[in-house]
Amino acid sequence: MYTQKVIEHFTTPRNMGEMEDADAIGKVGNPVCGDLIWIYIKVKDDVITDITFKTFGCAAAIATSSMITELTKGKTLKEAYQITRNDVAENLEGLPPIKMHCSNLAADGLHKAIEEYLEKTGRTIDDIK
Amino acid sequence: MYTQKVIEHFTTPRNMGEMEDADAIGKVGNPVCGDLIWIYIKVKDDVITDITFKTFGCAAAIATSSMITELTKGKTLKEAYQITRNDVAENLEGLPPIKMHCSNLAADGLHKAIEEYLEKTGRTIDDIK
Amino acid sequence: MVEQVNFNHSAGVPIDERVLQAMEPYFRKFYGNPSSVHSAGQQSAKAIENARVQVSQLIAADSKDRIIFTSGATEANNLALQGFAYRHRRNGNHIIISQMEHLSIINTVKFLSKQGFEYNQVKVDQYGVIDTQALQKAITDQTIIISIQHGNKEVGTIQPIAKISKIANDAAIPLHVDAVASAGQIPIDVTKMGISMLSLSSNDLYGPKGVGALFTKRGISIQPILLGGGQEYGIRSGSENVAGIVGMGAAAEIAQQQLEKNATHLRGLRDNLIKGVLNKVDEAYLNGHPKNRLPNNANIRFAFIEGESITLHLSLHGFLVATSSACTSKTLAPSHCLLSMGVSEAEAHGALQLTLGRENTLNQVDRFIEVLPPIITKLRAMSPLSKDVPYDLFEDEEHDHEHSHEHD
Amino acid sequence: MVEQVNFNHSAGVPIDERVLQAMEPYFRKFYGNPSSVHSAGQQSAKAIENARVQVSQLIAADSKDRIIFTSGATEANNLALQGFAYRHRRNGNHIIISQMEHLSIINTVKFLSKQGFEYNQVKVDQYGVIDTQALQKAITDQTIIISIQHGNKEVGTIQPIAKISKIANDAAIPLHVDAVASAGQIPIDVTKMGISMLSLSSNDLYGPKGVGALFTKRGISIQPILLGGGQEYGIRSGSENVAGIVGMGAAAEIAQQQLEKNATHLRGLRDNLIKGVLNKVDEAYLNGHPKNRLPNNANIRFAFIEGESITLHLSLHGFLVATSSACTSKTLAPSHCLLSMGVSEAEAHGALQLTLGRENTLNQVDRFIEVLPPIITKLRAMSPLSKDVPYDLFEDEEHDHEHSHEHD
Ligand SMILES: Cc1ncc(COP(=O)(O)O)c(C=O)c1O
Ligand SMILES: Cc1ncc(COP(=O)(O)O)c(C=O)c1O
Repeated sequence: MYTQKVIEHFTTPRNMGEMEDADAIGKVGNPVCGDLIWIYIKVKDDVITDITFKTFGCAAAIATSSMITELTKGKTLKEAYQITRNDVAENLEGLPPIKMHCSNLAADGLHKAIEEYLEKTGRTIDDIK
Repeated sequence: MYTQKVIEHFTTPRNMGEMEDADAIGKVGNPVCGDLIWIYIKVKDDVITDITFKTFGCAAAIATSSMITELTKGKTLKEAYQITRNDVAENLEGLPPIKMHCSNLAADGLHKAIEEYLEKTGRTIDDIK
Repeated sequence: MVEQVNFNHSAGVPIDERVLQAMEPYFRKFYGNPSSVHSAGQQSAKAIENARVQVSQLIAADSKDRIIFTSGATEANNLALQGFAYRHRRNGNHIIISQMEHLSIINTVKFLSKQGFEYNQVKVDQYGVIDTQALQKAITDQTIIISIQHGNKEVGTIQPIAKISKIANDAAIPLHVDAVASAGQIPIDVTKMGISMLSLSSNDLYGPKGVGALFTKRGISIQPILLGGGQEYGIRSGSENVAGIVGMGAAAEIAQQQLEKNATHLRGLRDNLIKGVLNKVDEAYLNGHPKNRLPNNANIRFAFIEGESITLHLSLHGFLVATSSACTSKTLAPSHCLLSMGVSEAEAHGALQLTLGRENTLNQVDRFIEVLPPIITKLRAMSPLSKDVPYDLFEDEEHDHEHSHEHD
Repeated sequence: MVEQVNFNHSAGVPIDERVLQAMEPYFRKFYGNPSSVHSAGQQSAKAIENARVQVSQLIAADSKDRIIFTSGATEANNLALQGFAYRHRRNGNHIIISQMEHLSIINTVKFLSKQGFEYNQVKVDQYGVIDTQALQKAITDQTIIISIQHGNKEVGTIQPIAKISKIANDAAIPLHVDAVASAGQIPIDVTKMGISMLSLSSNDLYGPKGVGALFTKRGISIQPILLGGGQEYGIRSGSENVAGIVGMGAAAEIAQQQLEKNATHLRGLRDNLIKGVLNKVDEAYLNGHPKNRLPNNANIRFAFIEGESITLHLSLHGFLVATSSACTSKTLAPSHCLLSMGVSEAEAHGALQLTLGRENTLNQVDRFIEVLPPIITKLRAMSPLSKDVPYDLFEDEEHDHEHSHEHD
């Protein structure tokens, strides 16, 4: 049911782990629903220089977390904020329909991390858009 | 479903055919119900000297007709009147449960022929019992 | 031993070897539950979807329509009628069927009539063809569904579905068609024919027994009969009979591919059989429509004799055939189809139902035509009935046969 | 490729080769309709009666009782409850089941509750064992039937049927038992156990899918769901799935003969499996009853991680297992059994459901115990949850995950 790409990101996830000195953390999901994604970002000059994740969830949740970190690293906040759910799913060469909500969650986590970072620096997303 | 004995009487029925000079005919059944049995008897000194049948009906109806003629020939009217449905079925080594009514019919035909004969001679079955 | 020849395909069809081969991996290897995420389960799920496509193609269904797999045609018919009636009760309580329907339709509407529904059984003519005017008249503002069979397995008559569907569609009433006997025999196009629901049986397509399907057109909603895990679009719960469904799919595909070839072969046999028997035997009559009949069906009535005794003689010559005689049925009741067509109860007893299959040959038909006439002659010699002593002599007589049975 | 090891027998069981061999003649040769008079039909009829005997022996039924063959366990459960409820409506409208029942029971009583019936779902303890006092209290003068499962396929718990049956019998209420998961695993004696109806599934006995049976004790009358030709004592119409029924019979006979041997083998594997995993993995908990559990079932819950990701890793090592995680179900709803046992929704996501089969070996279990711990470690390293960040931190949070889904 999963593409080869999903399996690969699931078994050898990129950028996995806590980031001790993160500039912001985007926490989304709820274990009650079976998915919890934490996205840690490190930002310099509005560029995401480092990004990691920790995820409780199914294979799709883990693979989308891994993929979003890969898509994001080195991007400006603005660019990163434009990454959509579809970008994640497409780069994984598709997700089963019933798992599409998992790709939402990873993108939401990234967006939340960015918002949190902006808030810390007294801005909103419109300031950099 | 039928015993070898039933098949044998069905394929080579004994005493089959009309009897032109019958002393009495017992007609039972109804084509609407799928069975019609005519039993012809010839009687001398209250002994059934000859008996034949004609039957419209299923294999069981034909085999029981044949069997009852065999059981009856040479018997006195009294003896013949005592032949039961069970005698017919037993001598055929059994009938499928759903076909038991067919053995009723052949015995009924014989009894009716005897009654008819007695009536012609002004008696009832009690007179010879 | 004599060669066994099956002219009784209405009582069961041998499975096609190719179908059995298609099924085998699903017994041994891919036995996983289609709902599970594992490869074995996924393989089962794929196989079921493939079978859905194969079945839809046989009846030219659209990919938006549904094929709901069931345990057989009886369940498909029950699901169609109970499922539709309960779901649409608010719109009316009246159901129309015909006199020719299978018991799985008739007894289902009888059952529904105890739950507040009403039904009409539209009458048929001497060939078993529905009286479309009577159908038209039977429609009320309470009518929610019309169910008419396509072909009749017993007497072979094919109904004018196009006409019937026009009447139904003009009245905006969905039409359910029981195509158990016709599918694979004659072309079916649910879209062109304007059919909303259609029942199929796997075994009649040379697939395994215990599988059937209900087609429902997009937009037709029905209520489930069997509740549970929500399989089959939530309309038919129960772990899927994967091997069986795969078998039905494979059978449908073969049936579709070979439809013209098989129909031509069967029509040839059937016409030879009918002509041969009617030529050689007096007082023999074809039941059902002379032209609009299923390619594999010949139903012939022999006056003055009873069907079971004919079939038993035939079986001793290796021919397996059925009779419409009540004597072979569990209830000892005569065929309701023949009675509806105006055949008397007495005459109905003498009807042979010959249903041919792909594997039958002209040689077998020729041999049958040789073997049958002496059997008829022998049984007629045994029968008290004849042209001079016809059935109707007895019409008013007391049924003492039944009496003696009761006193037993 | 790695050896494929099936520890997921709850999602489908491979058919026993001997069963398949017993079935084969009924596909190819004896495909006749059991109601027909011909030898092929008669052979089918005999084979079905033989299967009835084989199935009755597995559950020690009396020859006066009935075994009604159905299309599976779901149909058997539906027939038991719908059939009994409708037939005995005059006596009351109340049905008692438990929280642990399969969806084919729960959804059937929910359906019946829309037709004027009412039901209670008796609660269970932390091991999934029915609260018999609550059962006793649930009985009203309207209660017409009690339906409790014997064994639970998901968590393995076996119910105290003797106690339950005493309560039912004292109140003169018939007891239906869903024995789908327990039959062939542990002994069943319907007579001694005081059971009035009992559901069985063929596949769970290593027979074909698409077949099941409902046992009804002499004197228990139910109404048919599927109407038609009157097969199966008039209670379940439809041409018989002869090969399937023969297969179920053969499977029942083998299951009965090998019951003790298989159960001992499976208990050995199961106990090794449970002990091995619980020894090697921290924060792992057995779901279901520690002692009164099905010989083939181990259900283990791993804290802080989600089940589907465990099963996927395992499958890459060749092990097929299931999870109670909602993420693998069609509805994305968590297991109602675990919730009833007091496991939280969050914890339920981490449950593995390991169901063993006859063909599994100790070697496979040993390998599993080697393979699993590193997977758990790896996934826990990935999870934001831990002893320091437990589930309940999140209990009150807004479910923004679902929100974002809705706005999509
Ligand atoms: C027209 C028709 N519909 C439905 C059925 C019921 O099929 P089954 O007994 O396989 O469920 C039959 C059986 O012969 C039939 O002829
Ligand atoms: C206890 C129980 N009853 C009934 C069923 C329904 O069985 P089926 O889906 O084969 O109809 C299941 C299925 O797993 C079950 O576990």
